[in-house]
Amino acid sequence: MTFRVEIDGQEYSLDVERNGSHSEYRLLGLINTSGTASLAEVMPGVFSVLLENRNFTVHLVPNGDNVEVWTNGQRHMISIADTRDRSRKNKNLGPSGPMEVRAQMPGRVIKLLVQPGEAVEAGQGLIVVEAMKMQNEMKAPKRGSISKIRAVEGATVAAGEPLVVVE
Amino acid sequence: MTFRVEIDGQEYSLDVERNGSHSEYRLLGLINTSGTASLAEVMPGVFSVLLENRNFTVHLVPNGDNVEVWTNGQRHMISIADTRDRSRKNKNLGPSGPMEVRAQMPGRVIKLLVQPGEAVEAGQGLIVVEAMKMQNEMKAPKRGSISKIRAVEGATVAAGEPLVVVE
Amino acid sequence: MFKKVLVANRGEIAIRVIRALREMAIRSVAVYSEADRQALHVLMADEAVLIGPAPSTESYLAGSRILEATRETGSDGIHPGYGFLSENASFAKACEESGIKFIGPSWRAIEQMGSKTAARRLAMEAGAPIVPGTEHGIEDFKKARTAAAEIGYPVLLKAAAGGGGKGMRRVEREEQLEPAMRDARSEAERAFGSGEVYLEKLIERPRHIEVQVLGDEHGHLIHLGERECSIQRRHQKVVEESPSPLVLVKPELRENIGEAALRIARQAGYYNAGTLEFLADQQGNFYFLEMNARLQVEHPVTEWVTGIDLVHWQIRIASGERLPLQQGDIQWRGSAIECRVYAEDPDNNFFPSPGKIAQYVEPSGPGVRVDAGVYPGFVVPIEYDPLLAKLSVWGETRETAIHRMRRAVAEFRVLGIVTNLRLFLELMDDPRFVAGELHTGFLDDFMKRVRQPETDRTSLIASILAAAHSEGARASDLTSTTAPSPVWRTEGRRALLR
Amino acid sequence: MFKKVLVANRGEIAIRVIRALREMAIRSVAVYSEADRQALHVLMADEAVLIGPAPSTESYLAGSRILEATRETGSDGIHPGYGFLSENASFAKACEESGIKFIGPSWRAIEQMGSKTAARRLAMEAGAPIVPGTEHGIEDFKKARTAAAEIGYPVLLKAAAGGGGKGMRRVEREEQLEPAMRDARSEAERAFGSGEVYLEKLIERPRHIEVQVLGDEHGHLIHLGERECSIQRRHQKVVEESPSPLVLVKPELRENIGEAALRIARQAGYYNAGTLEFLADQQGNFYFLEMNARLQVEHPVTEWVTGIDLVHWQIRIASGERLPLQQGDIQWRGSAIECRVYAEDPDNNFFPSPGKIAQYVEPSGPGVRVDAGVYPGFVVPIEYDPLLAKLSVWGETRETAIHRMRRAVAEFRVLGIVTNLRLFLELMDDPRFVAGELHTGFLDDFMKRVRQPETDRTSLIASILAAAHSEGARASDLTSTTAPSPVWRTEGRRALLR
Repeated sequence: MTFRVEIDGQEYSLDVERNGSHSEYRLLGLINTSGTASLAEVMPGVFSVLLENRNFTVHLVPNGDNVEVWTNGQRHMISIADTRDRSRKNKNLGPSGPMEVRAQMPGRVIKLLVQPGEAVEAGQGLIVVEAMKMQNEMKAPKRGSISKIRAVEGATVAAGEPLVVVE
Repeated sequence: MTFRVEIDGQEYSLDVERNGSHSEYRLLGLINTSGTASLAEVMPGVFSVLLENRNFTVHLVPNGDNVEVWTNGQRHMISIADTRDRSRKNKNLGPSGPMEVRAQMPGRVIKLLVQPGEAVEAGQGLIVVEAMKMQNEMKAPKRGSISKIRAVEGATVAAGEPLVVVE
Repeated sequence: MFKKVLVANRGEIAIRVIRALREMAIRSVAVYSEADRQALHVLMADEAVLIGPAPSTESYLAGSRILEATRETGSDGIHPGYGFLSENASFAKACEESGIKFIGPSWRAIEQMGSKTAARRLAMEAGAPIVPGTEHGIEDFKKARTAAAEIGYPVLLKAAAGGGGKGMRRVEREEQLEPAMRDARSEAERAFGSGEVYLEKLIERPRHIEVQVLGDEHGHLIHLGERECSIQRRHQKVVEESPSPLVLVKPELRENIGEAALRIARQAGYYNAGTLEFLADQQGNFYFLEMNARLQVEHPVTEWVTGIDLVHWQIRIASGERLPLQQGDIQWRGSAIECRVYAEDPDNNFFPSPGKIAQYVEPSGPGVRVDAGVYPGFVVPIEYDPLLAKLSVWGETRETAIHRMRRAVAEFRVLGIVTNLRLFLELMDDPRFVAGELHTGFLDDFMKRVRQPETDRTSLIASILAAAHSEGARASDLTSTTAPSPVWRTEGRRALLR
Repeated sequence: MFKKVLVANRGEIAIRVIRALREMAIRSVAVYSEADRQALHVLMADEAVLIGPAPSTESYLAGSRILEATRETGSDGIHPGYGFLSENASFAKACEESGIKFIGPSWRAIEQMGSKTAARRLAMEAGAPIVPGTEHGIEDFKKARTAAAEIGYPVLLKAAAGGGGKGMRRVEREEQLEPAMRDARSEAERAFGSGEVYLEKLIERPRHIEVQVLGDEHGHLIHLGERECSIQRRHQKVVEESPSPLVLVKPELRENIGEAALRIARQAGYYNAGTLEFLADQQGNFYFLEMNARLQVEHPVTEWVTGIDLVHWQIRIASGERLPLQQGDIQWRGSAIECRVYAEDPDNNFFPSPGKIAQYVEPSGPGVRVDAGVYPGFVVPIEYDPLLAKLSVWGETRETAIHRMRRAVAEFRVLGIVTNLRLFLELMDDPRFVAGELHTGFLDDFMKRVRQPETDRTSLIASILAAAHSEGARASDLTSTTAPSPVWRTEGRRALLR
């Protein structure tokens, strides 16, 4: 079985042959290596991985299209796909086009500081989100005008949710 | 919604009207009562139940056709059904018919002490099951002959699994 | 003794109190807001009462609603925990007037300690050292200038009515005084509704050291030694320990600061558990700052080293018992450290990270204690404090405690939301932390100099394999695709991949 | 100090040792059988090596395979835990010969203590009291009769080569001696391959009290006080505590029994951690029984009260360090109790209950320690010991410790398999246990007199509602069936439903 893996922005190709609880693997990319591993899913989302004799417990938590992977207290973002859908990638909206301002943390919208159509300067406060007694004022990423406000005062938002579009 | 409930061998009829997180209930049986409860499933199989202000955490674990219910460190066996399938009940095989000898604990069959067709006395050892360094010799429940041996030496068995039939 | 006690709090401290009540065969009543129906303190109490909507002002701060719940459940006492109503003198007074015992100090002591200037005055009367400064708020700039010259620069301007760094300004030279005072007053006015500010000598690289006191309602008062809480971020404590590393090198400090704390607490007629906060300089001179008239978040480290259960004694004292322990009975053993596990992202400006806890495993084993307010599957609400759990450890020596903390942090798994746990791994490895060279600016300095540990090459491979295993199990219909075209960047092993 | 240590065990004790190694920055290597790929000790270690199939004889008892794994991983030490190879003198010797340090006593001391009669002889030479009896195994019935008359009836026949009650017979009168001896010899022969038996005075309602000793390899040896382990079932300890309740009423017992233990251990040239077991009568007379030349299951209660980490010291001593602690440095604080959580069904003849753990929540908070070998979702294998976890608590007094144990047991949830947890709830409520009136027959008596607590009516209603809620969610297509015909037995409330 072959996978295309992107971890922390680095792309790899992974070949795995499973043989009972043992897997033969071949990894190509920034790290080129091959070997034998023993893998077991000990709880849903929790994997025990033995590489030679070295022992790792790996936790997987789905996070949007990606998977958060925790090993040794470190977090990595992984996405895995087969070769056919490589096209699916986050397009970065350039500073010349419309820019979305997204929530940096989950919370509640406590104040909208702008109106649709209003002209704003780069760095101007647009919206205030509060969570756990901490307030976060989201600022305009560039000079322009407010083309869309998706947020509603009093509503809760998830981290990464688009709030305002500056055009 | 109406349920037919059997708990620890006692039968009840339960009427529940849910209203958000609150439920109006009416219980008929050995206990006749009605009231309001707040219920929430806080983890899969774990329920928080507030009866008036009294607080219970109830754990449900499926166990065959029934559900094991743990509350306050006590275990109850519950089965719940609607009125139509009351017929499904464990028929007790009388001492005159064939009797199954079932495993009293999960374990491994380490020795068969009888052969098919062999005549046995009540109390005679039939089969030895071992688990966690403890051996359990299963005995004949009555005088008769061995009509069937379902167990295989070296195989693991679950608690309650039929091992031998004495006829 | 009490029959039933209502716990007017939520999160880990409510659970701490419920556990103590259970250990004393007293029934416990939890209160909860609409956001907290599934909170752990509700699940653990014997009874639970809904007191209002999610905002604290309408639930955990709604004193009259809580008093009503107390009567409704027939409770004969209220434990306020920390925060919320714990230092609200009028609530404590309302309890007294309703014939319900408030488990804590008298409302008069709370009131007296509620004003920093009043507390400073009390300390002076008791002959305890305070940071040189003006006793009262100062309105007039000229008076401030005279006072500052007397104290000696650098000085600190502080708000009389509040804390948390609001209304605080550092003044290095006289010409900075007037604008700083204007700023501080207007900030204090906005934050606390009072623009009263006062002047204090600024102590360089100060240590935050506090003393736990415990007294009964019959006039007997002892101290349980100090805690050092210098590891702070934005005036929020993050790591606390006992003994203070400064006491380990200057053992006489414990008795001196303990005596000073007792003098102040006696002067206030204080009873039940309370904490006196001091600033200490690196030479071991210390100055009284303020008193917290309640149980402190970091009380477990004192419990570890003294073997005294503070919450049990709070309850026994409130029921009228005499405290049989004499000062000479208190013996300190080993070292304890506490880390506060917050739902906040150290990689993203410490933004809060509420949400659903997907996986949750607490550390255990020798010398480890967890006081948590969460469980696997719990959705941490956005409305309240980000404190998820307190992890405390004990060791025969400070060195062992540090190693044990490292071990325990590595075992602690909180996934689905982001926590500050990994920070503690790095902190326990920091040579300056290990050397005990603490001061209140330590954590800010540390955050600047700490680097994320390099990713271990093998651990990266393990991560990739686990993710592929999971993906393979999920999409096993995807079986054996053709080998991919070799378009991958194969730059070879780089230095960061050990 | 060691660089890497292989832990030749499984379950909670392997995890206990791995935690200590991590706290000392030593790499840990787990070994596992084919049945244990997903066991917790494998998940927690830095490295893990498969050593063989499920049966212990082919894995955890396969000394040569384990030595091979030690070489393969480059480990410089082996910690044997308890059980398995821990008291196998020839394995310890093989380690020495391979240049791998065995973390424990010398193989000579293990060998010497392996025979009960040799150990008794040693104790006599050291001038320590032993249960009056024959020093050597006796073959001849006439000699046995003379010896029994000298000792005085009732007497006990015991196997020289083993324990666990096998080959043991109580003899009340002379005429019972001959048949009892015949039975005992043949049972001992079958169980241990040796029919050697000896005679001992039978002590009525004896207490099992043992002493922890700790010594370095340079001749320095101290004791860490006693543990009482009288709560046993079929000679398996179930509950242990320190101090012994007998020491609480007779404080001089600790020093006397501790001194006796040290004399014996010194006579054997013993080093590292070890335990000397004694029988004590209700008056406080005590008699040496045998020595366990290893770490004891119940070591946590000693760690709680003395603050000494036994596993850390085992490792430091094995690395050649001198033990700096003097006898006078050891101070005892409060009371600790341990309960062994077994996968066995107290309602079904204590049959083992292996299988999948569906739900698992450990207790936590002040004064609670859990040493567990399992986790939620783990399938407890049928091949090994039923010990799932050890729950130990500490309190300022024995009373507090008992209350805390009750609280902690109630928090401990192990579902899907059956455990003996509820027994501890009942035991902690038992007036005789609370009074400390212990003896080795206590638990058998207790099981006869204890009654299952009555089912609380409200709790039954809550159970029914939760089950219906779950069923309703599952089968919501079943909606609103017609009301059932009133065929239910409505006998009204019965007394058992409070």
